[in-house]
Amino acid sequence: MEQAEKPRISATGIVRPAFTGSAPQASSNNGFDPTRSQSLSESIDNSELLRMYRLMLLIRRFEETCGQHYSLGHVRGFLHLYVGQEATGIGAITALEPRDYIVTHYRDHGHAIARGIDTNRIMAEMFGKRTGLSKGKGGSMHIFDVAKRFMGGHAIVGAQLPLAAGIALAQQYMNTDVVTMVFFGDGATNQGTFHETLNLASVWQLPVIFFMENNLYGMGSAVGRVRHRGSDFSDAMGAYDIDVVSVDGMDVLAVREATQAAIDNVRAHGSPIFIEAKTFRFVGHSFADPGDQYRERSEVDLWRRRDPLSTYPKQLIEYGIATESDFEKLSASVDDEIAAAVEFAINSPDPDLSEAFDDIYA
Amino acid sequence: MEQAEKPRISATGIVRPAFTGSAPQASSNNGFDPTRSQSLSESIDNSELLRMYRLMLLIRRFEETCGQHYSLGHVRGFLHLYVGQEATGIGAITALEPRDYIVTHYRDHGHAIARGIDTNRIMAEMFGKRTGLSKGKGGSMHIFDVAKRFMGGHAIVGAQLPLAAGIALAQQYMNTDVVTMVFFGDGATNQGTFHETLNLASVWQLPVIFFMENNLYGMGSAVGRVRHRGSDFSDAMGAYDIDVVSVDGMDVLAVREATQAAIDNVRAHGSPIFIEAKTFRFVGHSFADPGDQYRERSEVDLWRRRDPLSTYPKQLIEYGIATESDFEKLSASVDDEIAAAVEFAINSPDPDLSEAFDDIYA
Amino acid sequence: MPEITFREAITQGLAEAIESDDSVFIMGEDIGEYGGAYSITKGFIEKYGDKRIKDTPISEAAFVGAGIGAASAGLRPIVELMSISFSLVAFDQIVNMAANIRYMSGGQIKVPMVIRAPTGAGVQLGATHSQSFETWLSEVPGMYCACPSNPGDALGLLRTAIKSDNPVIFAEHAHLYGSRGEVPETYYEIPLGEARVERAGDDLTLVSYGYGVHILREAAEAMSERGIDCEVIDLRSISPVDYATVVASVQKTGRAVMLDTARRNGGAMAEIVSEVQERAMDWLDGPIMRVGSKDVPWPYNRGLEQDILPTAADVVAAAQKVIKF
Amino acid sequence: MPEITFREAITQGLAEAIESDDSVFIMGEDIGEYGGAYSITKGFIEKYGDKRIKDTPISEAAFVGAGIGAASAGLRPIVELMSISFSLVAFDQIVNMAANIRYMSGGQIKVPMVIRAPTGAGVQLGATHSQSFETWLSEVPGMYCACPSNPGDALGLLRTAIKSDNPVIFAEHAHLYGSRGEVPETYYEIPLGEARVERAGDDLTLVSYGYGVHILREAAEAMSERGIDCEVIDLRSISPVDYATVVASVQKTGRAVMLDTARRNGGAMAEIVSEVQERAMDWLDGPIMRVGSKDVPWPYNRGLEQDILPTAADVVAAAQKVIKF
Ligand SMILES: Cc1ncc(C[n+]2csc(CCOP(=O)(O)OP(=O)(O)O)c2C)c(N)n1
Ligand SMILES: Cc1ncc(C[n+]2csc(CCOP(=O)(O)OP(=O)(O)O)c2C)c(N)n1
Ligand SMILES: [Mg+2]
Ligand SMILES: [Mg+2]
Repeated sequence: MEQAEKPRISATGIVRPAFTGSAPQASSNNGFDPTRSQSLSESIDNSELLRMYRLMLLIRRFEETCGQHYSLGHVRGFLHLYVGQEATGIGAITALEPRDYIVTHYRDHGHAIARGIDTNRIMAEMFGKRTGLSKGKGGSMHIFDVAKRFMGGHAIVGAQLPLAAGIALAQQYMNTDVVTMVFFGDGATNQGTFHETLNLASVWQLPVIFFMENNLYGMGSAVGRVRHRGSDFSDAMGAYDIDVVSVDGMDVLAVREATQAAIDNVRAHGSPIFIEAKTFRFVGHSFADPGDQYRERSEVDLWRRRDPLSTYPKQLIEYGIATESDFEKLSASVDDEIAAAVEFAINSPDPDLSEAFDDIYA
Repeated sequence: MEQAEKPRISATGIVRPAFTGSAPQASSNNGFDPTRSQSLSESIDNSELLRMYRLMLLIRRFEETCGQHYSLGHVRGFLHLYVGQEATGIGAITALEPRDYIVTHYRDHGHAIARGIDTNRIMAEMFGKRTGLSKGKGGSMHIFDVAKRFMGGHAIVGAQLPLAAGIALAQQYMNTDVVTMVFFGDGATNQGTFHETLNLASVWQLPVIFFMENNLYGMGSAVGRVRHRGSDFSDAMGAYDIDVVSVDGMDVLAVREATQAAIDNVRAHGSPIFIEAKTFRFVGHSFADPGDQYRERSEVDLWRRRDPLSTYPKQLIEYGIATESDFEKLSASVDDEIAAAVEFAINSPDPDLSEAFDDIYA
Repeated sequence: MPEITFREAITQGLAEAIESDDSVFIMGEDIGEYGGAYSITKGFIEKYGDKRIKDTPISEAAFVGAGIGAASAGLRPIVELMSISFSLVAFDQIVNMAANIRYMSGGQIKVPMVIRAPTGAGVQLGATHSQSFETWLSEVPGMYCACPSNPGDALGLLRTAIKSDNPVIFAEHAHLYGSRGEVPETYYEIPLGEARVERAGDDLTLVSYGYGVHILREAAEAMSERGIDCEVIDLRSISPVDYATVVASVQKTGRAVMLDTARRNGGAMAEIVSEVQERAMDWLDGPIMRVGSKDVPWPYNRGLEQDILPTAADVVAAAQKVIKF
Repeated sequence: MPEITFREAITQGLAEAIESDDSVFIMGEDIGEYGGAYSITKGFIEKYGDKRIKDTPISEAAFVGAGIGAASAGLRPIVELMSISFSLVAFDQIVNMAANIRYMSGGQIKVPMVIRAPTGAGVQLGATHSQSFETWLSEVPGMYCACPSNPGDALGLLRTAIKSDNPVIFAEHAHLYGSRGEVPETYYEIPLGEARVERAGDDLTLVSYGYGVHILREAAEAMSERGIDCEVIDLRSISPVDYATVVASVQKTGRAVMLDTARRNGGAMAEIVSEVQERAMDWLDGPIMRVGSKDVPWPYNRGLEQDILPTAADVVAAAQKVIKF
């Protein structure tokens, strides 16, 4: 059978043992692996390692800023923050080529920033301004930048999965080596579209990476309450004969390397891969949710101790890749970029009322 | 973990190795197992063994008769015949208690007859008569007999699965030991409701048996063309931690024993089980389909050679449970029953036009 | 009479049912530990336990279908959809199963199930999250659809819906949850299909349901200042529709404006206007005007969304087309 | 002009598209090896290969969604649903995704996709398999909906639909597949939103689409024998609706009967009647009458089903209410 020959991603060896279980292991080394060679990563050069950190910080500050402006009433609707999950999005998306496609759900700012989309235009969209990526019509849950092959931003749980399969189908049809990566959460695995899409991707052997950000909760529902196997997805792909890669979503390098291997594999063989990154959102599901009634403070604290924004810079220093003063400069430049984005958004005009009637038909 | 304690159905030992692969093994003994004791079955007495045969024959003749009356225009709409799958339905349904529930799809006459539903009223429904089970409003695809806990007959692929989960939920809620058995085909496993329902049944540990009649084709689609693993469902329940029982659907006793073990297990432990019976429809998908353009004549012939209506009676004779003359009597009584059913249907009145407006609201 | 909020009225109706009938249970996404996306069932799981209050996976098709199954087996499920916008992923179960199964079984099965869902636009949730699919569901035979406009009606209609042996879509406009109103202390029910004359008048008939009734009240006041005496009819349910009340009013006034907060194109009023013009043409002094949200997907931007939504001014403008003032 | 069947017209339109545009492909259940449930694509997979002709699993939500994705990535998928009744399991993808994604992206994405599906009742398929959901889909902004009544229109509209950069629902009444009609040999297209006057007349306007047009023609003949000169309008698409043509006709005749083969309650004509009475009230000599299937689920029994379906006699009877003859 065809898939017998297909090299197993799990056999590529570079995927470190997955971080499993709902709470971090005490033993967790936060990605710092002394057995490694002197360089923090064989495959990623220092400037890229630093760029990844800057993007993580950019997401964190962007999200915090959105929260502030939500309270001020500048940002409205549903606002789902990515705080805590930065290592996952950055590790996954920085491994993609510009020609690759990304599809995601409503918790999408982090992915958009990781893709290098103009923060001014993302922020302007948050503010509902005409200069926003969707001219103010999409909002927080619908970030699109087709020029960057960032195909949204979708608010119905699981609805983005068939879309991604179709984009991958188009690549197969046009015989490109383009990879499509689709993000979704643990809760989305409850939806019928999850199963239908995985079946379609496997039977048609579509070049798509199913990237699950398992932050252990779907809104207020712990994954163990909506799934008999809880957060163990190791057997979840049995029906589809799709490889499962499980990775520590708080370890940006682990995510980057696991994703890179998966991307290479999909590009070479065209068949789908399922990646599960265990991560955690430090904040509520959306800005409306304090996020404390359905999970223990202690659990949140445990995860906060593995905040990639404190663990990763430590690594960078340990390996002599950056100094405190580098970080200060970085931090300042990020603050400047966010401040500029907010100013851009605030100074941008609202769409003209007539524009409500545009962009309905091509 | 709870399911660790739960005895595995596969560990009950009485489930014989599954018959796998899309074509019958040459070695297949058609259920005749010399290593068995003198009696054909330890658990089933001879009168029941004979009753099972009569029901199989009743289904076969009923279906053939429906076909004839379809050609005559007495039976209309879509007509999906059960010819070839009799051993599966009889083996599965005769193992149930009267208090147990059955839910099925549009290929439902066989299941209804196996349940012991009045053939007069089934046939009258086929003819669309007022005396039919659904007063002529349901037709072939919608056989219901609530008194017999036979809850339909559903025509949207996969739509019956959530219904069955809900009936099982009600049993759990009311604390009964009632088992709900839901039938569906290999093609139905492509639907989102299949996944959603299995997830729901597993996380809520509902007392339901998911009975897949894998006849290797969904309409014109070979299971291998719509599912990467083809007709191998052994890993299909990994995501749900539900036991898979695979059984030779052409061997009525194998089906009966495997199902009995599953029923006992579900009744005792309340958790769901997935049974896959490999079987084959000798005829087209529906009466509109000659059934020959998408499968080789040779494949059909191979399966016809395992026709339970020729293999099972052989066993009954080998074990001295019945004689040729018994079969002649049986055959005559079945013919009489079918003839009576047709006569009942023909002589029954059509519903009054005013009845179209009844049974919409309770 | 005590004043309570619309939210409290729904909560009370649910609590009553749980406490008075063992066969009633509630299921939906995050209605338990989370307390409900709109806090309708806050504290329920602690009080009534997880047998009666079931948190579900994000599987609308499966748990709506499970509700149908449980109902057909003798229970009385109340299913909460986090938003009626999400009903689409369960549309086959609602439209093809819940509404048809009784008919297909020749009356053997009944489905005493309520599907509750917040509905409506106006809080910048965008195109997929601001829909009002109760207008479609109200057209399906075999189901009913209630759309209360105030706490008193919400409680009375919810009691009826839960006691009904038929599937009932219970659409709660999200704008109303915080609104207050008087609720009788003595037990009462409000039958489905019985409109309420919110305000009597002789010059012009205004018809709506749910949140739309509040817009009509405002419009009626504005017009009364200009000497136009409006009759405001609150349908309370859009399936069945109380045509007797609407037609009688139109025969009296000779003029009507009908309002959907949903999209005007394909809103519930399309059917009602067509029906009423057919039944009351001889009494009409002008066309029956329809007002509703403009025919575009829901935009995020506040200004655009507000401009899409119908207002009292839109109702007055429509009225002006059939009656000079 | 050569006479071909409706089925042959659809087949021709699909074959043309496959042959002339590499970005066009067709996917659906059993359209390949099986040749299509209604044999529309018989022989296609042998001729065009399984890259252009894709058999899908029974996963309507996934392959409709995949069509949206493929379209947004530059292809022009034609998706076949075995029946529009099955669209419900994909309703979220069709309504929330296909129709909204362009708007939500501020115009960055276009979805050049056609969803073809047989529609309509009348062959005893029962409650779940006899539906006409194009009436709902026609109300969704961001999509179009074509409903041809004859081979010539089917081919012209299908060409337009496939070339459109927007999602188009292409509803084919199953009764029509075998019907014959003339089809011009020279290439032509028929724009969406352009009604066709099937027959000119001065006394009464009759409006329908799809199979309904054949019922109207029969009714018009019956009435002409009684001296009533009917104008029969074939909408050809119910989104967009050609109101100019309909309103002009009603202004001329002063009377109208509008027909859905779908259920009258909530049929496409509810919206159209409401709109036309508003635009043309001053010209109306009586109510606009609606005819459609009766408001019950679809029964299996032939007698009941036939009684539910609208007939030419029903149209004549409705006409008689607005015009004495
Ligand atoms: C079909 C549907 N049902 C329910 C919702 C409401 N909802 C939005 S996000 C969400 C939780 C999703 O959780 P998960 O997939 O784990 O993603 P996360 O938010 O944790 O990133 C729910 C229930 C929805 N948007 N769509
Ligand atoms: C949602 C939906 N899609 C398509 C169909 C048309 N259809 C009816 S039966 C069938 C094949 C089902 O195959 P399977 O589940 O294997 O059952 P079998 O007919 O082989 O017993 C199809 C495609 C349908 N009824 N519902
Ligand atoms: Mg989650
Ligand atoms: Mg099958």
